[in-house]
Amino acid sequence: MPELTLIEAINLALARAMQEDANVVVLGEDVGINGGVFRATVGLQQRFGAERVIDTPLAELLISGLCVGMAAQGLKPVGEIQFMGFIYPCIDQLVNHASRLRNRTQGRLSCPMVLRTPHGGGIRAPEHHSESTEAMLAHIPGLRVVMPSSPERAYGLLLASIRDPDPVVFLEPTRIYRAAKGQVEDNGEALPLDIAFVLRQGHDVTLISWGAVVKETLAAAAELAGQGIEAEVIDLATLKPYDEETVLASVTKTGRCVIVHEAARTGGFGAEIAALIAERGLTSLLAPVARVTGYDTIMPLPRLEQRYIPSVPRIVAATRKACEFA
Amino acid sequence: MPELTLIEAINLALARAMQEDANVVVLGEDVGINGGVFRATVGLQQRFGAERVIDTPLAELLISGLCVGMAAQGLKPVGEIQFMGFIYPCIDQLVNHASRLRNRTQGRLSCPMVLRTPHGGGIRAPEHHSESTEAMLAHIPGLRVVMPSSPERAYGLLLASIRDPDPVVFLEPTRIYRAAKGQVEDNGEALPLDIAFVLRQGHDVTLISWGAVVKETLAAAAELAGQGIEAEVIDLATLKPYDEETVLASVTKTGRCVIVHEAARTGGFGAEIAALIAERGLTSLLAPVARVTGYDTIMPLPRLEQRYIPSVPRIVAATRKACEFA
Amino acid sequence: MADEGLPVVARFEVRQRSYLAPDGTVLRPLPDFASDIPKLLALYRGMVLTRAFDLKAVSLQRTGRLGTYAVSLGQEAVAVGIASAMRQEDVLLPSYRDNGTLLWRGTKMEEILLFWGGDERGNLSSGPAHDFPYCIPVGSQAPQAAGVAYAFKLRKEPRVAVCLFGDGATSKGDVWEAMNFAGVHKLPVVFVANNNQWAISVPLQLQTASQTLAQKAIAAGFTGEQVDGNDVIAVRAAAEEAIAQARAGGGPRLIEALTYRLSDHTTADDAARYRPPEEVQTRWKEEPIARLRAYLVSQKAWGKAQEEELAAECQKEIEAAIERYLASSPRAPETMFDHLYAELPRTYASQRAQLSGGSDA
Amino acid sequence: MADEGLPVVARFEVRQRSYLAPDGTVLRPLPDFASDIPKLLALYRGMVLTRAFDLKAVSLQRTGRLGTYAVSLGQEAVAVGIASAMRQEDVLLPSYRDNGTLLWRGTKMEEILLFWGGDERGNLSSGPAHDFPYCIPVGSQAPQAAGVAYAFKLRKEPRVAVCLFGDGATSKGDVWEAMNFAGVHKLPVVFVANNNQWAISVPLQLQTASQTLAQKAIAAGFTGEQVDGNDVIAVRAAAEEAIAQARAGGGPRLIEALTYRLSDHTTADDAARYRPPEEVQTRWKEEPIARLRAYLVSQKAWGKAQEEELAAECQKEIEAAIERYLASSPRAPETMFDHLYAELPRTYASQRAQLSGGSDA
Ligand SMILES: Cc1ncc(C[n+]2csc(CCOP(=O)(O)OP(=O)(O)O)c2C)c(N)n1
Ligand SMILES: Cc1ncc(C[n+]2csc(CCOP(=O)(O)OP(=O)(O)O)c2C)c(N)n1
Ligand SMILES: [Mg+2]
Ligand SMILES: [Mg+2]
Repeated sequence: MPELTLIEAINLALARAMQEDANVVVLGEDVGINGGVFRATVGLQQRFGAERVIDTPLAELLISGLCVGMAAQGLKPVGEIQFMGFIYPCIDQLVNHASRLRNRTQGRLSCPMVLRTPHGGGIRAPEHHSESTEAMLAHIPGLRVVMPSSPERAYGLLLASIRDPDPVVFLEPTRIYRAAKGQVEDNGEALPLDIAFVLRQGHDVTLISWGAVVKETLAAAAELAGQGIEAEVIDLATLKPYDEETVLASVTKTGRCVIVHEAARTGGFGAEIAALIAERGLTSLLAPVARVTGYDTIMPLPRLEQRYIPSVPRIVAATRKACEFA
Repeated sequence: MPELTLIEAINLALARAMQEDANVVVLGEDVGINGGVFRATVGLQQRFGAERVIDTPLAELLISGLCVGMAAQGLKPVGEIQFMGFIYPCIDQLVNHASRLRNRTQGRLSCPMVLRTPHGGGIRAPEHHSESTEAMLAHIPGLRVVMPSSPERAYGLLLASIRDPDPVVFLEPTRIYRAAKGQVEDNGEALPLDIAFVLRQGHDVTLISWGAVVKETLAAAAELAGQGIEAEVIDLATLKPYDEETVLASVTKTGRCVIVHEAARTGGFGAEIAALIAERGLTSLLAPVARVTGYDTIMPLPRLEQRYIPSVPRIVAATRKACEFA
Repeated sequence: MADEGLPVVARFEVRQRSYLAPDGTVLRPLPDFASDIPKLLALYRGMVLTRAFDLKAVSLQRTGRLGTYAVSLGQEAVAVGIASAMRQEDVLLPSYRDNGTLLWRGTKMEEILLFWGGDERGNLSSGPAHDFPYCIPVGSQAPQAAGVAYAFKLRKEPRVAVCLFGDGATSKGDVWEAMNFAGVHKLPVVFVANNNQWAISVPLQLQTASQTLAQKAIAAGFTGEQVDGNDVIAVRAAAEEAIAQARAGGGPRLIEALTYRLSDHTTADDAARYRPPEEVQTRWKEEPIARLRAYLVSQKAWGKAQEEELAAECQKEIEAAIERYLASSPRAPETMFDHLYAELPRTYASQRAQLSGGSDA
Repeated sequence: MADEGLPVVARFEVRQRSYLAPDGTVLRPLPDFASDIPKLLALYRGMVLTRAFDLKAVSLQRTGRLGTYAVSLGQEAVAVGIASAMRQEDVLLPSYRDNGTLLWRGTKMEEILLFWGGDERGNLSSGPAHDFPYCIPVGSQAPQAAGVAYAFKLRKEPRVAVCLFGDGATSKGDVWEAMNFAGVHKLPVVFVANNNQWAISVPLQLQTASQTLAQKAIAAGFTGEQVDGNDVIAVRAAAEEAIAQARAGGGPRLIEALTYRLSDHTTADDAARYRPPEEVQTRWKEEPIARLRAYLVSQKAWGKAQEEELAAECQKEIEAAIERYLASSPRAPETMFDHLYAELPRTYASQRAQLSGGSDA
C-alpha cells in the first residue's frame, strides 16, 4: 500500500471520484494547471480536461452558487475555496440554498455538492489564512461538515462526501497536509459519514478532537500513558450530523472528558459536545467537562499562532486536572 | 412614561442616538421614506435628512462594508438588514473586517458600527424570513451580539450598542415587535452590554433564554409557579461576550438548568451555556442541563412554524423533568 | 469624462426593442410569430389569467387564507413573454414575483397558493421537475443559473437556463459574479432584469446610476438589450432571440424588460407611503394587457364577447384551484424532517419522533 | 449582437492613456507636471526603492526570516503613480501587493516587514493614521472605500478614498456593489484595477470576457479609463485627474492600469508551473523603471552616476530598515487580547491571564 500525505490522499480521492463518475467536476481558483495552491487538484485538469476541472474567476460566492446549480442538474461538483478565511461569501448559498434545496422542494431537487477548503492555522500563513470556523457551518441543518485528520480518513471521507446525495463542507487540516504519511489504498472504499473514529482506547478519560489538533491530542494521550493515565481518543471527523453515541458511550465508560479544538472557545463546536454530555451523560460524569481550545480572540499572525493553537502541554494539563478531580 | 412596543422603542433609541450624535447615520434597504419594512426607522429621514438616513441599493454585503468604511472614518453607522435570512452576505465583512479592524491595526483604526436585523420566526412570513442563526455570530471574537426581549431593553441596549466603540450585531425579535407594550422613558440611558437580566427570581431551577422566546419562557415559569416550582428566569440579552457569572451564580443556587432558544439545537448558542455549566458549574448540578430549542431541521414555512418554535408546554415539560430528576 | 483627446479602445451600445405602442398601434414590422394569431391569443390568455389569479390571491391574503403574496400586476407581459419563448427542457430560475411564468410552465395554481400559504409542498410543482422554486433571497439564483447552464454545456445538451430577477437584484454582487462567469464560458443562460422601476420603496435612481440596466452586461463582456416589458410581442421576440443564441452556443445575453409595478410590493406593503399615485396612474396607460387587446381588436381577432368568455373561464379555473388549495391536507409536523437529507441521520430520529408523538406540543 | 435594426438608446466608450512608449520615447504631449524634472526624479526614486525593497524582502523570506510576501515587480509605476497623486488626508485602501504605495505614503519598511513577518504591530504604520491596512480578502475593501468616501461627502470634506485591487478582484461582487453605490451617490472615490494580467495562475481571459476592465464602470454609471500602467507619467496623470474630479464632487472613476506581474504571485508561488517564460521575457521589455529612465536620460536628467548613487542609497536605507525589523521586540502572547475590544470584556480576563502566566505553553 502506498504511503501518502493527507494532501496526496485528497488528490487520489478526487481522481478516483472523477474517474468513477463523469458527473464529478472540480472547480475553484487555480485548481487547473496550477493544481491548487496546496496541490490538491494537481494533475486533474491534464487528466480530465478543462471542462471538468474549472479555473473559476476569483469569486467565492460564485463558486458556491455554481455548485448549487450544477448539483441541482445532477452533476457532482466539488468546489475548492482557497482558504477557509475566504469561505464567508459562500455562507449565503450554503445556508439559504444548498442545505435546504431538497427540503424546500420536498425532494424534487437536491444538492449533491462538496465544498472543500483548507482549515486552521499553524503554517505561518498571512492574515485571514488560518481560520477555524467550523462551528458556524456545523449549526446548519441540511449540511454535512466533515474534517479528516489522517491520510486514510481524508481519502475515505472525501469519497463518501462526493458520493453523498447531500451537500458537504469538507474541511482539510492545512497544518497536517504534509505532516505525516499514511497507508492509503486506492480501493475506492468510502468511510461512513456518521461515525466518529476511536483512535485510541482508554478507560480513564475521553479526549475528543477533530482536524489537525488530533495530532496534539494523540501526542498528549501518549504522554499521559507514560504518567499512568489511559486516555481514549476520539476523532469526531464528521461534525454535522455528529456521532452522539460514540461520544456518550466513551464518556459513560471513562466518566471524564476533555474536548480539544483549534477554533475559538465560545460557541465553538466543543460546546455542543459538552452540552450533549451535560444533557445525556451527566450521571456518568466524575469531573467537569474541559475544553482546550483556541482563545476567544482573533487568531494571531504567525509570530504568535503557536500560542493560540492548543498545545500538547495544555491538553496534558487539562486532562490531568480532569483525572485528578474527585 | 409612555407605553411603547418594542419596535417603537427601537425607533425612539435610533432617533435619540441621531439627535445626540451627528456621527450616527442609518442605512439600509427601505429605511428612508418607507421607514423600514417593520417601521423601525419611521420618521428618521424626514427629521435627519436623506444624507444621514440612507436608502441603499439592494445589497447586504455593501451595507456591511459601507458600515466598516464609515466606522473607520469616525461615523457611527447603524445598518439595517431587512431580515436575518439576508445577513449572510455580511458575514465576510463582519468576520474578516468589522470584528478585527481594531486588532489588525493594533488600535489604529476601529469599527464602531451596529448592524440591526429582525430575528426569528412566528410571524407567518415567507421562506427565508424566519432565521435564528445567532450562534454563527456569537462565535466571532471581536463582535458583540445583542438581543433584547422587551421594549425597555430594546431601547437601552440599542443605545448602548450604538455608543459602543466596537461592532455590534443587534438582533430584534420580530415576533414580539408589537406583542406587548412596556414603559420606556426616553432618558438616553443605555443598559450595560455585559450583563444578563434576571427577569424572575426562583430557587428551584434556572431558565435561560433570549429574544422572542423569553416570552414563552416567562409564561412557562408562571405556569410552573402554579405547580409549586419556582423558576429563575434569565434573559441573556448579550450573547457575545456573555455574562457567565450571572448564569453560574443562578445555577449554583438552583442546581438545575433549562436553556430555551428558537434556533436549531445542534451547535446553537444554548450549547455554549450548557458547556459553561458542565465546566464550571458541574458540582452544583442536580440534574442534566436540558435544552428546549428549535429542531435540527429547516425552519418550516408558516403552516408548521409554531411546531418548530419552543412552546410553553415544551418548556414546562422539560423543566418539570429537570426538577423531578433525582 | 476622461480626456477627450485620448484614443478610444472600446465602444459599446445598448439597443431597445418595442413593437406595440401603448395604444396598441404598430411601431415597426412585427416579428414572424406575431402573424400567428392563435399564438398571440395564447399570450393574451396567459396574461389575463395571471392577473386574475394574482388578484384572487390578494383577496385570499386579505381574508387571512394566504400568507404574504407578491403580485405581478402590470408585469404580466414579462412573465408570459419569457415563459412562452422557453422550451420545457429549459430551466427556469424565477423570483418570487414570477407567478405568470410558473403558471405558463405548468405549475398549478393550487401549488402556488400552497407555497404562499406556508407549505413547502407547493414547491413540488407540476411544472418541469428541473425548474427551480421561487427565489426569495434577491439575486442569489443568478450564480445557480450559471451552474445549471454550465451543466448543459458540459453535457452538450441544447438547453438554456433562464434567470429572472428585478431591478433591485442588479445591485447584488451575486448577479455580477454570475454574469461575469457566464461571459467567460459563453454559457447558455439568459438573464432577465425585470425593471419595474421599484425595489419595494427604493426607486431605480437610488438603486443605480447606470442609464440602463442592460448596459450592466457590458461589464461581463456580452450584449445587453432593453425591451419594452409592457409589449409582450417585444418580450417574446427578445427572449426567443436570446434563447436561440444561447442554445446555439452563442453565449449569454441580458434582457432588461422595462415595465412598472402597478401594485404594492407585496400584500405586506403599502406603496402609498412612498410613491405618488399620479405616477401609478400614468403608468396604467402603458400596461400590457390593454395594449395587446387593442392590437388584437384592431386585427379583428378579439372582441367583447371573447373577453367576457375568457374572464369567466379564468374565474372558473381559479375558483376550482382555490377550492383544491383550501382543501389541502394538513402537513404532519414530523414531515419537517422528511426531506432534510436523502436519508434522515439517526441522530435526528428522536427529534422527529418527538414531533410525531406530539410531545412537542 | 441584438438586432441591428433596433434603435440605440445608450452609447459608451473606453479611452486609453499613455505618454511614454516602452523605449521611453514620447507618444503625445506630456501632462504639465512632467515638465518638473525633480518631480519625475522623485517618481523614479519611488519605483527604484520599491523594487529594491521587494527584492530584499524576497531574500528575507527565502532565508526564513519573513513570511509569505507578495512582490510588485514590474508594477511599481502603478504604486508610485497613484500614491504620488494623493494627498495625505486622502484615504488609501490597498491590496496586499501595494508595497510601493504604502512606502510612498510613509509606512516604514520595517513596518511592512513586521506585518509580513507575522506581527500585527506592522499595521501600526507611520503612514497616514487613517489609511487602511493591506487588504487580503480580495476585493473586500471596495465597499469600505465607498463607506469612507460617503463619510467625506457627508462631512463635506474635500478628501478622496483610493481603492486598489487586482484584475482578479474585479470578478468579486464586492467590487460591483461598491462601484454601483459610488455611482449612485457620486462619491469621492477612485477605484484602481491593477491589471497585471494574472490572478495567481488564472489569466485574464479566464477571469472575464470583458474586453477591458475599465468598461466595468459602465455598469455602475460612471467613467472607466485605461491607462498604461507601466508608464508612471500616465498613471499619475490619470490618478490626478480622477482624484481631482472626485475631490471636486464630480463622482467616482475607475482606472484600469495595464501592467504585468513579472514575478511569481508570492514567495509561496511558482509561476513557471503555469506561465510560459517567453511571455514574461516579452513583458520585461515594457517594464516601468527602464522606461522612465530612458526618458530621463533622453532629457539629460539622469545618468550612470546618479543611478549608482541611488542604488547605493536605497540599499543603505533598506539594510537599516531590515536591521530594525530583525531587532524588533517579541510580542508578548497575552497582547493578542489587547486590541480585541476597546476594553477587554471581563469574561476574557482569565484567558488573557492564562497566556501571560504561561500556563498555556
Ligand atoms: C437578499 C435580499 N435582501 C432583501 C430582501 C427583501 N426584499 C424582498 S423583495 C425586495 C425588493 C426587490 O426589488 P426588485 O429586485 O426590483 O424586485 P421586485 O420586487 O421589484 O420584483 C427586497 C428588498 C430579499 N428578499 N433578499
Ligand atoms: C476572497 C479571496 N479569495 C482568494 C484569495 C487567495 N488569493 C490571494 S491573491 C489571489 C489572486 C488575486 O489576483 P488579482 O486580484 O489579480 O491580484 P494580484 O495578486 O494579481 O495583484 C488569490 C486567489 C484571497 N486572498 N481572497
Ligand atoms: Mg423592482
Ligand atoms: Mg492580477
